Amino acid sequence: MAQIFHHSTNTIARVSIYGAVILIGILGYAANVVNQTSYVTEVHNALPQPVPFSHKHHVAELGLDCRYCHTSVEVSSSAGMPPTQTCMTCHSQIWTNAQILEPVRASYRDSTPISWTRVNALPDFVYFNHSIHIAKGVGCTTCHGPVGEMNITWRENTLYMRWCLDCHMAPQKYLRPKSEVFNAFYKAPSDQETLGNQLMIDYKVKKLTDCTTCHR
Amino acid sequence: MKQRETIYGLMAEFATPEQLLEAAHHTHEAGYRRIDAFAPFPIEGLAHAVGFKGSRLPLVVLIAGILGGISGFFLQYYAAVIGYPLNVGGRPLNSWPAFIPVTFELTILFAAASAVFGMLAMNGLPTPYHPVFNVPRFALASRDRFFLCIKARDPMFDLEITKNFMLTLHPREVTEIEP
Amino acid sequence: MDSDRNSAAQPDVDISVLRESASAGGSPRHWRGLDELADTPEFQNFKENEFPHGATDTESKLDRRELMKVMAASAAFAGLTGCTKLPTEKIVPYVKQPEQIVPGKALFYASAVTLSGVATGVLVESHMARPTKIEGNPDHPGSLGASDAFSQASVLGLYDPDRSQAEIHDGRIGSWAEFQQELSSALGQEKGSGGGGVRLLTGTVTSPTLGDQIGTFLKAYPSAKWVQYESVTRDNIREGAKLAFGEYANPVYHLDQAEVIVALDSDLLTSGPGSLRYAREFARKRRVEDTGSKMNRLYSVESTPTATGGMADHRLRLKASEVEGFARLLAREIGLSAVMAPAASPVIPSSWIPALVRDLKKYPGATLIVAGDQQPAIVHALAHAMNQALGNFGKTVHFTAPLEVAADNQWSNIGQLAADIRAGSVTTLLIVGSNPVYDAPADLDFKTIIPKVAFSARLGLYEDETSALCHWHVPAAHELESWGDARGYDGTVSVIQPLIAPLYGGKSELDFLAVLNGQAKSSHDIVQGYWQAQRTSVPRFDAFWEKTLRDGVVADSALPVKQLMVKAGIGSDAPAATAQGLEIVFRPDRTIYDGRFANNGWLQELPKPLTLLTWDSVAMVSPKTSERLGVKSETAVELKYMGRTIVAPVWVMPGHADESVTVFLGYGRTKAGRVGTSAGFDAGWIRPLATPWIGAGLEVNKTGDKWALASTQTQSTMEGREPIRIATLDQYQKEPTFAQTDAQTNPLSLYPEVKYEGNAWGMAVDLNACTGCGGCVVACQAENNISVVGKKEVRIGRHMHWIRIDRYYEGGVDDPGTYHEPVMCQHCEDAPCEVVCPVAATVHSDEGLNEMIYNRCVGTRYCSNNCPYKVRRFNFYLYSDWDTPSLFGMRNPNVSVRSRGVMEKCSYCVQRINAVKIDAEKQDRPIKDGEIVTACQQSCPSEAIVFGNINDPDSAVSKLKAKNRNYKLLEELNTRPRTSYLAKLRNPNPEIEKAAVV
Amino acid sequence: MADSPTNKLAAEEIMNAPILGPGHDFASVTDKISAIVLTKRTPLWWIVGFLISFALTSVLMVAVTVILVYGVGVWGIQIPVGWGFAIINFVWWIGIGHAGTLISAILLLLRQQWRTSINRFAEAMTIFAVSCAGLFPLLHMGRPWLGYWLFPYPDTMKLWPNFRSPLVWDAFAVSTYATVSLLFWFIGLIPDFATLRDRARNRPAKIIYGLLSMGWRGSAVHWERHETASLLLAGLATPLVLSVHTIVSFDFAFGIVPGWHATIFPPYFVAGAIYAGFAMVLTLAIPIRRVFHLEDFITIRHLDNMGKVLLATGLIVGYGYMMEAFMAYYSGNVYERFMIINRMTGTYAPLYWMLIACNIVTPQFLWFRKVRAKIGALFTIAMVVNLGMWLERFVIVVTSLHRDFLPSSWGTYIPTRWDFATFFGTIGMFLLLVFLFIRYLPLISIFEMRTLVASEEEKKAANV
Repeated sequence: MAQIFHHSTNTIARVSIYGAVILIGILGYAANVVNQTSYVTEVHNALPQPVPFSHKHHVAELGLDCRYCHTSVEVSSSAGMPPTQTCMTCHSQIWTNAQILEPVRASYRDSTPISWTRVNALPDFVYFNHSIHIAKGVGCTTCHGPVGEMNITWRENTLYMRWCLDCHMAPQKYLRPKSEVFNAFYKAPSDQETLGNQLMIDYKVKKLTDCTTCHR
Repeated sequence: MKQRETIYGLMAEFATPEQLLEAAHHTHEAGYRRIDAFAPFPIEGLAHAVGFKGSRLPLVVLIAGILGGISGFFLQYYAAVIGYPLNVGGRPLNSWPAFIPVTFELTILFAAASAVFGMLAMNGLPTPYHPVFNVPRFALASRDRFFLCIKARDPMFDLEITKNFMLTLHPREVTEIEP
Repeated sequence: MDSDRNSAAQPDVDISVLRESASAGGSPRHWRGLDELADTPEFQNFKENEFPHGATDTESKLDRRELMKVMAASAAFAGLTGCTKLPTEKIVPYVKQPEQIVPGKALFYASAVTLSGVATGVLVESHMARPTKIEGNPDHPGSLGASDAFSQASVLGLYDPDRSQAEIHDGRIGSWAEFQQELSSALGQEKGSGGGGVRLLTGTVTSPTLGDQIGTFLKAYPSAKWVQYESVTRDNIREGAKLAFGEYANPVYHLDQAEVIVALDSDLLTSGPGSLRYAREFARKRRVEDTGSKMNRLYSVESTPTATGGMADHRLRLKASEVEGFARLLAREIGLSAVMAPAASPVIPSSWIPALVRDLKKYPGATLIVAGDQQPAIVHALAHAMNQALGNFGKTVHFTAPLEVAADNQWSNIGQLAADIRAGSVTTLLIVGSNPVYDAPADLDFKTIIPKVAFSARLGLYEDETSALCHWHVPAAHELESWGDARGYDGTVSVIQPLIAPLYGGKSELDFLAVLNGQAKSSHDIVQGYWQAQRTSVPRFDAFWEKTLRDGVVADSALPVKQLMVKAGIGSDAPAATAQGLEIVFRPDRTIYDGRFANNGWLQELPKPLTLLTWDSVAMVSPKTSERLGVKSETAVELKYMGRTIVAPVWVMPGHADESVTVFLGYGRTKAGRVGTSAGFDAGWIRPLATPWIGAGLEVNKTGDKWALASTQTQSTMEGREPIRIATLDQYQKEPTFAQTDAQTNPLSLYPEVKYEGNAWGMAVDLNACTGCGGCVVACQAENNISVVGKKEVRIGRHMHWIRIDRYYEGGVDDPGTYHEPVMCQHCEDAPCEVVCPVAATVHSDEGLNEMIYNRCVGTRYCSNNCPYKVRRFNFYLYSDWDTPSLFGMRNPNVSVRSRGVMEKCSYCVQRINAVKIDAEKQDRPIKDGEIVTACQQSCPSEAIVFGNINDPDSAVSKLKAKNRNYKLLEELNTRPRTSYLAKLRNPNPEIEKAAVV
Repeated sequence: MADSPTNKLAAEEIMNAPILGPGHDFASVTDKISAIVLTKRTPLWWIVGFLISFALTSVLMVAVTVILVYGVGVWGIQIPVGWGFAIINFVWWIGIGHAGTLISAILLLLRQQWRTSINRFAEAMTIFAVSCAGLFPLLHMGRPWLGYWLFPYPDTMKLWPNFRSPLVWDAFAVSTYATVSLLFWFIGLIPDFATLRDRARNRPAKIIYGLLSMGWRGSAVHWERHETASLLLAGLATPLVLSVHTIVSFDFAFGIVPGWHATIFPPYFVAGAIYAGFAMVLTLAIPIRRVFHLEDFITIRHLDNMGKVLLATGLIVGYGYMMEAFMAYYSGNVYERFMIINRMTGTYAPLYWMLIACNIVTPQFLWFRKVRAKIGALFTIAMVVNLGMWLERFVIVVTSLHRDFLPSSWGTYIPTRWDFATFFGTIGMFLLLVFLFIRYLPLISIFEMRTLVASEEEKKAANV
């Protein structure tokens, strides 16, 4: 009987078998890596806005409090986006003819709202409430990142459920004194654990992992 | 000495399993160690005759099975008790009776897979190319012919002597195997 | 665009800040809703929208769901990457934010919704100036915080994309300005004759302001005529009073004072003005705290089974036409000897009337006899006479001046109007609201006569049958869009304030009248102006006005009590001969009323009390009669009455009077909209002017066809199981724990007890109180964004209601006892549904809620199979409407809108629980009992549903659960439900009960 | 039929009837079986059959598309009957998928040589049936594209499947079963692939079979390990087979629904599975035997044995039905009692009695050797049992659900055309695979037939 295959096919056959196994492993790993890139998670993507509003300028340099614009953050589920009016309180006096502020003035003039691009978006089936987080000592920057350093705002965290649970399962890792909640430059102390545990007692913070805490 | 590199070994063909078995025994007794027998179906005792000491496959399968079982249970235990403990219908977190089926299935899965792939690996398959296929009539090894092969690598191998030895086994014919 | 709308709705907003509720958290959807409303072109033109209420049949639904391909594919793809990328969303903040509007916080406004002109006070929940939910107004005497299905569903009515959106002039789009022009010229020609040819046709008007406006108009045109017309007319009540007292009067009942109540073919507990209050007072008199408690006793004499009849301790089946005879016999027994006995006495168990009268006499001044709206005037007069004789005046019933601005006999007036038009003496016909072409008596034939009028204009919500025949159609503003006022059942005036600027630029009735009167004032100013003139005495009017709007009622505006005496010799004239032949009874439909709600998907799909039918009207007959006629339920028959015929499906109704057929108005609309058009048959077609309610000589012929009906419950008997546990009061007193079983008293479980620290939510339902009215069903639907699925889907058992009202019969099929049981998710502690879910999409919370997480559900339906209460609902198709922008505005932003292929169920209104919890946490205080109110509980007029923390022994719910009547549904299954029921008690009159047994 | 030869067959004849026709040697069996595969021209009946099953398969494709696009609402399922044809078919197919592994595994362990000629296509049948079954759990989901959530993997939600749910057990059991059966089948095929490689005349065939055979050369040592592996697999597959249908029965037994919640379910389902499986093996074996003239390999003795297995398992299933009824009566549980009465007299009563007729009455004919020897009769009975087993699943799934605890929520399930499309579609897919199999793979294990020849010769030698 004549050989059907060339000598090399032995090697090829084995290589291809082991190769396949290894390849699957690599692909799995790759997928995992890709899923963590900002392409998928959209983290650290500074999104284009109608007006290039700089939190860095307003917060870090001018020292505005978060609540000056996001007025309802302490009382409502939504932190609130400032109406054009709020911008105009200052910008009717300063930078009155800066070109980049034209959209703001236009909006105020012919009362058409500015439509900003949402940076920190949650799916519609997630119900997040700002006020209660504020009330329990979760700082703005804990989730929104170093807003004071953002020229154009980006999303600091994935906002995946896994990420939410990281804190909901162990709040002590992130809590800060209520006095520091709005401090955009707060640095967690070295003994965060002890502080956190103390705050959990003081603020009656529970580990909320019930599904209906966020989904209804 | 030269011909050793030029050939893989010698192949003797037999008509019946009995002949092959007998031949194999003789060859082994004659002191040949690097020998192999080929048959269209498993023949009782043939492997032993060519000096096979029995397989370690069962052990591999046992270990794989145990691994599958343990990992299966702890996968479930982790998910239900550590990863995200949830009150499901008032049942205890570690509802171990409910974890038995999956544990069992994974035991079987691991064991079965190891059995198959273990067998292939130990047999060194796949080997699409093999010198014995150079023997013209070897195609019949999967029909109704029985072959005995003494490899050139065998320390006792010498083309002439071995060929003569093989002819003493009353084969239908003895052929040299191209490498 | 939204900011515009808010500023438009400005006037009310600054007051209503005081109404701002603690409830509601915002959500992405809520922003999204706004922005989509603002940006989509569809918002301008709803006409192009997809069918909104999902009420097409399955096949045609299939065709419009191509997008699911894409959705499925993309979802699958997204799944592969392990996470779904969100679409880039826009945030559209205000330009100038109204200071009382806080994004993500609901505001509550006090207003009122009217039915046939009579107001029920409501609080309207509003998210970002979008009214989303109606609640009862606790400060309103007619509501006391409860609300009925009609008012609940008015939200959907507001957002209905089928509402007319433009002035139509002879079939072409016209304009408001153009209309005003033509109108003034038309009226100009009438000036000379003093408006002799002018007719103003409206529904019943109780609104003082509107009345005042009409008065002004009639002053300007002295010989013009104003006609009020309702097809569901209350003429009988008015005429009854006139017969008894010689003047129109409005009876107001006090069931909280009544120990014995006799309902003469009356459904006072679930329909008619004040029914919400009556139901509550009635239920309170039946609260059984312990074996020592007393219960009132209700006797009901009726032909068509009603919810009230279902609540009765004694129910007597009589043909509607025989009720008069019964009333006469009763009157005589009571001692009104002047009353003439009926020629042919109806068949009544001999012991009945004497026993009843003995019962009545036992409680002088604490009894009540009520005649039904459909009963002739004489029955009402007799009822008044009897109440007077029993000394009930001023105690269980008092009278006021009529609610109507101008009380009148509407049916003779509409007849007159038709005659005038025929005679050609009508040249200008102005129709405000009413739809005579559909609902006026068929023999008046408005369809053909309206075109005879030289100038006809119609103000209406829909471009319906009448609009189509008028020269002008003007889109009306919805009640939630307009200013106005109206009287409640006792005359109390509520001011109606707009929650939102007219979505389709509609005009309110006041706007319309303002044009007739040539006024330039806004409707807001007109209402305010009227009341300023009325309340000259109040020191600071603006303060008064502010308070009025906040409370929703005008202080001390209830009509004063009238001292009236029944004229002597009531009923002494010869009684009307009981009609011969098969009797026909006309009734307003229980969910779509006279047809005005025909296009409201919620009401169409709301199972009608007792029959639990949806999407259809039927011809009801008793089992006996059905056998005689050889018909079954769903047999299509031809009804022939007064020379007119109509084809209708038969429904065999246990407890219906024999030889009598009840048909329901409101269906068979030809131009109602995509939901209502051609649903059911039009009973009005065989309803002549002569016999608005009760007639005789009906012929029934089989057509040989079948008419498929969609009822949500096909099995009516309890099959030896005891979902509802029933006893009489004295049985209960003998054996107080009759409802409790071994399984309840010593439960066993294989599983270690789960401890629930902190709050543990639970619910108790008092079956003694539930009237089965169905208000809770719609309330739940509105609160939880529950979709409507359509007749075909309901028919195969795919309705989506989270709370259903089971109805069981007990006893003979001819005259069984009727029992209601609201069943929602029981939130079992050892929930069978949770264990079997492969992806843990339904699990328990730390507070014992059975959570259902839609976005985790893969839709195996295993949980539903394993749910012994079958309270889980599955989205077999994409039932929720994701296509109609107008409906986005309606949805509750705090509840996910479910998608195709996921399970859903009652959540105990977890969004409300969370809202309250968050507030309590922020204020660092415990949650007060009664602070969390579920939607069903809130709407329930008879306070049958109580929700709260069962870990707190002092909570209302714990107290109820501690009662010995408390039992759990299917407790032998050991599912340990958090919802429990209080056994139903009857309070029969021993004399009659014995007689029945013998 | 009186004059038909089988009639004259006496008991002993059948008992001692050979499991291999006379006059066969290694060469003949090898050539005969491999000829079926290697012959050039495709027979007409094959093409016709293939096209028919292909048409049916495309019906399935359409149905699947419709379901994915519009949702499971196109089926008749509703509340309370949340499961319909999908689950019925799933259980039916899984049941059919039991005979194969059972025959190859258990009969191998029991050293039943008569299995040799039927185990190969029994195994093939198993794999095809399981792949049909596997479709349904996926299709019946409301959101099939999320089906992978049933398997554990580290997701962005930090969530895991609920391992308490029988559906998760199902997912594991069925996928394990499919994998193991496939492996078992494959290692059995390796030596035969070698045979085909060596017999094939045209190069493509040589290459394809060559690759599939992995260069098998029949070395003694290889045979040794091969046998060990097969034996181990048989040992593993046996409990696996039993576990799979036990777990499928848990889908019901773990529910509280009257008619589901019964401890007898696991044994009764397993028996039912073997019952259905053997019925299907017969359904396939009889025609194949005819068209390929394999009477020498699949002898009257084989059919007789399978007939007996059918009878035995049929009796077990019958016992199961009786126990259901008895327990319902004996428990005194109002729901259970109502359930059984409803089955016998309710909306779906005709189906129940049909099922009794098919599964209990019909197989009783198998008591008679003559019947077992009559090919036609055997085939008919097999078909009847196939139907009966489907009806059994219908009765269990639908009649139990449509009348459960609260009368208020009772309903009726009426299958739609899409229900039937998915059912018959999978039958098409099954046949399609069978046709491909018998055309391109050796439908009888050649090397095991050779072994059989050898042992037969030994027997002869011994007798002489």
